Amino acid sequence: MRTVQSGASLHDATVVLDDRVILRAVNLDVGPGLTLVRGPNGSGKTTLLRALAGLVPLARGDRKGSGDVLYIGHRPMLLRGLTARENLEFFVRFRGGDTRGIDGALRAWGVGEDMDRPVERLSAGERRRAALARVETEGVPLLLLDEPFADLDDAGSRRLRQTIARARDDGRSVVVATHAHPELDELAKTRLAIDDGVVDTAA
Amino acid sequence: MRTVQSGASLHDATVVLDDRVILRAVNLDVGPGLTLVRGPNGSGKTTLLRALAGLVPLARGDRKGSGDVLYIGHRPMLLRGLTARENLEFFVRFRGGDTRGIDGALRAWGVGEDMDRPVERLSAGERRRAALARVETEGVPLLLLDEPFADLDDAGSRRLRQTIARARDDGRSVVVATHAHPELDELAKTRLAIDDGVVDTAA
Amino acid sequence: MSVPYRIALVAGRELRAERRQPDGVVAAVTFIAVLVLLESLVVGPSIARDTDVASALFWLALAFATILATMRSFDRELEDDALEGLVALPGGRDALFGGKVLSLATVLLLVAVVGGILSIVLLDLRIALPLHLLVVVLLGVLALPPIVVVDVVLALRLRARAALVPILALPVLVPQLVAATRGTSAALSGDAVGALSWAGLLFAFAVVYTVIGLTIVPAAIE
Amino acid sequence: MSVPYRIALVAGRELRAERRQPDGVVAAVTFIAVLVLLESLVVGPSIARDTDVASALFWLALAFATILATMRSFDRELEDDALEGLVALPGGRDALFGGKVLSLATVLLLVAVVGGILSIVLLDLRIALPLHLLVVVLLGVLALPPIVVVDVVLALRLRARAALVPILALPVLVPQLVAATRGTSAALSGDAVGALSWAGLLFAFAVVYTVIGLTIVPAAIE
Amino acid sequence: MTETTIPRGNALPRIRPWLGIAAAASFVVASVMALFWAPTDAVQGNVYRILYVHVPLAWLAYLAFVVVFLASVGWLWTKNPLFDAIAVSSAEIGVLFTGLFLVAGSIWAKPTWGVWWTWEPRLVTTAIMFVMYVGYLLLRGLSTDFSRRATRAAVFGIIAVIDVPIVHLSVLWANSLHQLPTVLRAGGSPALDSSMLLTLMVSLGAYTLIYAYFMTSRISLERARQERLWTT
Ligand code: HEM
Ligand SMILES: Nc1ncnc2c1ncn2[C@@H]1O[C@H](COP(=O)(O)OP(=O)(O)OP(=O)(O)O)[C@@H](O)[C@H]1O
Ligand SMILES: Nc1ncnc2c1ncn2[C@@H]1O[C@H](COP(=O)(O)OP(=O)(O)OP(=O)(O)O)[C@@H](O)[C@H]1O
Ligand SMILES: [Mg+2]
Ligand SMILES: [Mg+2]
Repeated sequence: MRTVQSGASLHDATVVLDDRVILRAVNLDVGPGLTLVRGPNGSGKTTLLRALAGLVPLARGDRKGSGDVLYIGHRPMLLRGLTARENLEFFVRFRGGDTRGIDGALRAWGVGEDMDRPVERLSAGERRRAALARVETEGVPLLLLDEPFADLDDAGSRRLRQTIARARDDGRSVVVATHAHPELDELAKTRLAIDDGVVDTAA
Repeated sequence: MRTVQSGASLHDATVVLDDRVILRAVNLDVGPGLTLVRGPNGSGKTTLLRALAGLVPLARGDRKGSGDVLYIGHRPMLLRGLTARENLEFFVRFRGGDTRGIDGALRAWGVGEDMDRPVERLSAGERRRAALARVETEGVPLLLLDEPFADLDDAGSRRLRQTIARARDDGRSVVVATHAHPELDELAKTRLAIDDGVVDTAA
Repeated sequence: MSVPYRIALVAGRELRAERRQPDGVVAAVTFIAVLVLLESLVVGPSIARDTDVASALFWLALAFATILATMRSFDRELEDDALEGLVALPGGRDALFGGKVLSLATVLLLVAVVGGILSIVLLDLRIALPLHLLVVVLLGVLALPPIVVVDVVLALRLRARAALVPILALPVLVPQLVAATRGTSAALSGDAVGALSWAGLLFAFAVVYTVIGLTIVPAAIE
Repeated sequence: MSVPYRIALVAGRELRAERRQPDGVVAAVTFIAVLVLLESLVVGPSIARDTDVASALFWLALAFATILATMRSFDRELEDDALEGLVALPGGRDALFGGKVLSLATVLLLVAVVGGILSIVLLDLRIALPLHLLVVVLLGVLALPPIVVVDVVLALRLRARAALVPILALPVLVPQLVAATRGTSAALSGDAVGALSWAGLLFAFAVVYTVIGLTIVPAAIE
Repeated sequence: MTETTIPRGNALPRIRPWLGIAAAASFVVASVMALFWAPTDAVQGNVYRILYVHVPLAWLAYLAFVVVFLASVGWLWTKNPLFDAIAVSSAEIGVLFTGLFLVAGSIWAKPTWGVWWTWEPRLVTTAIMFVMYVGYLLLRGLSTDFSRRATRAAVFGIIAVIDVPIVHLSVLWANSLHQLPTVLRAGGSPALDSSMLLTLMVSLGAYTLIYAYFMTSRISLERARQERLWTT
């Protein structure tokens, strides 16, 4: 059962928000490798990732998978008031990991000088970089990244592509929802097209 | 004095935040046409746009320009609790404009069905689209757009490029800071490269 | 567009958001209700019914409600940088203070009426001069928001802003609270001259702080 | 990693952010200080010094401080979706309630100590049973946060959440507030049996609501 | 205007030592007069001598806060950093003096009124004034960059000054324990023995010099800090 160990799956998953159906009977099995989610604005990409992470209640159907997920959404999910380093330390400790790699990861992501400033005083891209450094500090088998290229400059985008490729090569499951970077398609094992809550696995 | 009427300029502008120098002695004159701001994360693009909008106090130097600015930052700047339509109505009324175009603009930007839902319940891209509809509803001579392509799908990006091109052709001054869309360079009259707070006009 | 029109627009926007998420109003009313309930439950109705004690508690609760409502109003503005969108408008800076004060005064008037009726009913208070009471409450409600809005703007985006606002605002509010309490107490107990002279003082406070706010806040926002 | 360790981590994260932005603590302390100042200024020190009145005001201020601090703590979590980042962690859901209650109780204890000392000094209160007083205050402080955290979590995704929380929380808190006030008053005036029996009631409240919270909250978050 | 009397630039370091010497000398003279030369009070005995510390410090605290107000207006008007330097300096000294005269008054209160503290309008308003300017300094300390800090502080400096006349007039409210105006009376001459009055005036002069000396020192410190900021 390698797939379930490092992945997650949805069966007939239906999500309703505000009495509107946002995801319709989605059947999906996410395994090792890169799964790319494409779809227009408002089609349900974010909702799909949140469903995979177990963050949104399903009106019908169910979700399987270990709890070991790293989900980074549209927003960086770092607590304001804490520095970038403190935020990452919290996450690593919570997973029972080793905090020694944090400095290196933040420096590699280009926020070495800024890691001891409160995250609300970083620029949008710096904050995104600090959040993405979590991919390296928390060695989690399932990564869910929602529009992770937003606000990144070219160097940051390059680094993120490499990180995604490396995670894929390491046998981790990576799900990325993004409008950008068509060249990612080549790396992807699965490409999902989502439209109005309906997931098309054949894309 | 066409330039000043539909533009803004900075002279020797220096911005200090947290006792760190973020912009260094910037001299810049923004006139009609497209001005493109490029630079790595944390280089000061957002701060430059905010300085042009008069939103950040200058430690040295000064800013000239009419107050007639439309600035849309990294975040959509719509008040939560209100619907997209109500937000846009407020802005238009505040400028003494005509609110009849709002429905059409929102529909053209693809948020016709969602315009009567509170903005915090829209998807990231839908919110961005609602904010960008302001470019059409408020006929302002100076547009400052900070990473406006973030979260937009291909159709949205295309529409935004068209909107920028049209604004430029109408003789409006458009300043765009973005990492994306290298093809915008062709439309640009001026390309600014900014690094560590130093603006290079010769780029 | 004239400044008053813009102020009205800002106030309207605020009130609409407040109607959707009635943070300030309901919190304040509940607070007053529980205060009154607890007071009479614990200290016995005889002390709680004392006009001095009742009016002091009422105004204290209202002052705290003002601070709360103002802070929440600006919290909402900070989400998604909505405040910046408003300030970037031509004339936005000038309309901000007036709009916030106007909308807050409206909300507070509502809170004061509901809270006042609650206090009167629950504590079974006798009102000697209802009209004077109304004047005092109205002027007291107008005198509170200006200073609080100024202080919230001053503390905006600072690290300890929620801590700073009460520290800055409450000492400045004390004279007004004393005036409002004394005026209310006078109106309750039938001292017409006292009620009106305290009301006059409240009016002076309202005017002075509103003028200061209108002059200074536009410079303080950036 | 064990659940208690994770709860401690969540509490530590919270306390660190609170230390940077000491919203709850300072606001609550100022509130109590001004309350005491104003009370004695307006109603005269003799009434304000009444042990019943003094302890009622103290616990009211503390209850309000709890609600404020809890709401601000979750407000901070909602910015940039930090709460979602925490809940998405394995075991995050289970640690949330405990961590929040623990950090809030710590903060409130600080507030209670500072506010208590302030009240005692400023009002020149005489304490008949200092040890009993300490026990009552400690248990009172432990009894307040669980129910407030549960209410804030229940109201989290709802539209009128800021309005809902006081409505949900305050009525539930009234029995605890009465118990805390009576207990404090008893300790101040030398009624040892009264103080201890009220303290026992507070302990029961604390245990019951903590158990409810630990069971219910993980399911209520999603 | 107070601020124009503050010398700028290079004049400051040259005057400061002399100011320090004058302040120290006059403080010695005033202390000797207050402790030995001034007559013992008929009612209170020797404790009354606290007056020569309490009253001048109170008045100089008033002055300090009025200077904060004027400098705040100056900053908002001209955005000249000198005004901000004046404002911080005066506020810090004002808070110090307020703290001192509060303590002195409290020490005086114990033998005369039998308590350290009572709930009485002047005492309460003084405490409030103290808290307000501590808040002013907190606001400064928490602001992160120079011009925002200066502007925010200036706004509050303008608002807070309203408490000075309130403290001064507070004794006129009902049932005040505290001394009614004895020196600064509206119309009429001071109701004080002439040698006592002279001692008070000398003390006042001494504390004024101390205030001026503290001001010049603190301002030049602040200017140096500003310059370091500008050159980076
Ligand atoms: C902590 C306690 C006290 C505080 C906070 C306090 C505060 C003040 C203040 C603010 C002033 C300046 C008044 C003005 O000119 O506006 C003042 C003046 C004065 N105080 Fe006190 N005071 C305290 C205790 C006392 C005591 C115990 C006495 C003597 C019994 C006293 C006697 C005086 C006198 C004689 C003046 C000069 C009054 C005048 O000529 O205007 N004070 N005090
Ligand atoms: N509120 C603030 N307080 C202190 N420093 C800040 C603040 N906002 C930004 N900075 C710092 O100022 C610098 C420039 O930030 P700015 O947001 O202008 O960069 P940017 O070019 O827009 O970056 P990005 O591409 O990431 O959006 C960064 O080093 C950042 O850390
Ligand atoms: N909290 C919410 N309450 C109600 N409806 C919501 C909520 N969040 C999103 N929606 C709606 O659900 C639909 C899907 O939203 P979702 O955020 O999943 O889209 P998306 O594909 O991620 O879009 P984008 O490309 O803009 O990020 C949209 O129509 C949106 O309006
Ligand atoms: Mg999305
Ligand atoms: Mg930026």
